[in-house]
Amino acid sequence: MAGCIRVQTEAFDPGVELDALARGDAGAGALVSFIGRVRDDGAHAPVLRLTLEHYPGMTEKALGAIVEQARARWELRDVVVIHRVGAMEPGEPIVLVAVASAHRAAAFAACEFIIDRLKTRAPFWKRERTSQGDRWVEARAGDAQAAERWERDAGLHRE
Amino acid sequence: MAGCIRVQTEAFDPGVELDALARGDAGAGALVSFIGRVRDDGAHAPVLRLTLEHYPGMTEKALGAIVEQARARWELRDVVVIHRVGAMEPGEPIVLVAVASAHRAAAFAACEFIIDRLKTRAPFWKRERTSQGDRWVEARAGDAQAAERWERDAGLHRE
Amino acid sequence: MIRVLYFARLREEVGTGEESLALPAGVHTVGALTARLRARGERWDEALGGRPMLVAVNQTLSASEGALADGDEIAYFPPVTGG
Amino acid sequence: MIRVLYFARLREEVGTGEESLALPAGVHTVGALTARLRARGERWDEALGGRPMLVAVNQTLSASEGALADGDEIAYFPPVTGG
Repeated sequence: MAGCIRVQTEAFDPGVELDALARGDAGAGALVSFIGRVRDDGAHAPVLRLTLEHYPGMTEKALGAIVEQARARWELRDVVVIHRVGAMEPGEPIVLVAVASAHRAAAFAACEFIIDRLKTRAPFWKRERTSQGDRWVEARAGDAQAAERWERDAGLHRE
Repeated sequence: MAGCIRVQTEAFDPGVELDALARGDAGAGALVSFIGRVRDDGAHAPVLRLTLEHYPGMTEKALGAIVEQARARWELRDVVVIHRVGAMEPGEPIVLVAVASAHRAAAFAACEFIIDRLKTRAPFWKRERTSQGDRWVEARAGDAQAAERWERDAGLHRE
Repeated sequence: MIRVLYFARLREEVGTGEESLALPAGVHTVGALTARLRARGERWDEALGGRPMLVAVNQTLSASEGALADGDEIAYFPPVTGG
Repeated sequence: MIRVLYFARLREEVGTGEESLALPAGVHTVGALTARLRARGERWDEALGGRPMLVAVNQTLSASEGALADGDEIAYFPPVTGG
């Protein structure tokens, strides 16, 4: 079971998704979620709008592979990954990664693993519109480092 | 600012709380949450009901101290901790820890820190009702180990 | 006077949730108070001895060397199991 | 024939999102294809050279040594910035 993966232009409600996660599964005591919102980092002119481009087909394949890797590494009872594409406003959720497990250590590790890999392996690109024009968001060096950590920790995090 | 801490008998909706977290804060791009649900671990007779006893006064004080420690350690933009007391049914949320930050590494670390410390330092006690009678839930050795990790890592996780 | 509270399994075992008493002469630490309470009889000795137990003084966790003074609130309880 | 896709900043820089072409004779790897595309002119050379870039073959990330065959879908794009 690959879990639920959705790539969509429509807005989504993280609360509804979390409520549905592992619903009725009496063994799923620990739910960890990551929500990424359209952010204004204050480093440039205020962000008016964000547009997400992606690579249809590969996006779903890449997310599916990442979720499979997480499931191979930790005992997970449910996983949902939702990523928006297209245009969105500041403050709106872009991405939700939510993981249910019997134990919280596995849920935390798997959730962080999925978002770290998504940030370096899933083909999405952000374009910001500001009062000074449009610009492609540059990849952060920290994202590559965060993803590499999971390679180094391969032995440690297996549980 | 200590963040929002609530200890209550009423059920809560994690989705509503997450929606309100750091709402309108353009710099809060990363939200991490932990939800603990009434769990049936399958080790005993099925759990019919869970009752949470607590130490009024100390509970709020202990949670406030834990949130302060997290805020001293990571740059957080908002924190909410909600813990239910009294009687609840299998599958219902017991606890929500939600953290907003500019960066996901800080949000993940702070959220896990808060729930790990809560599990060893906040005065709550679970009593399970099963078809075979009532029993006090025993503390898990893993919880003490998870909490100790944050003492060891004090230098590493400061960011 | 001090206020002594008992929670969860300990409350059931000692048979009370709360009591007020004069700080006994010569008792200046958590450990000394615990010893006095255990000396009340077998039920108290078993409830407050043996198994892992936490103590809070004025709502802050305390070691058995923790100092006590008149007016303090002391709480005895099992390891916590919230979250 | 192979299908070559370009995304985001690279798509804007090369001026197209997609093209189909015959796999050039002697081109058996990602790196060899990239060299051929860069040789198309200054715009192509700049877009596909210099800055960090990722390549996917049949929707899986590939190193420049990755093998190519007729019918493949090759995509060029900048480091990803989703999430």
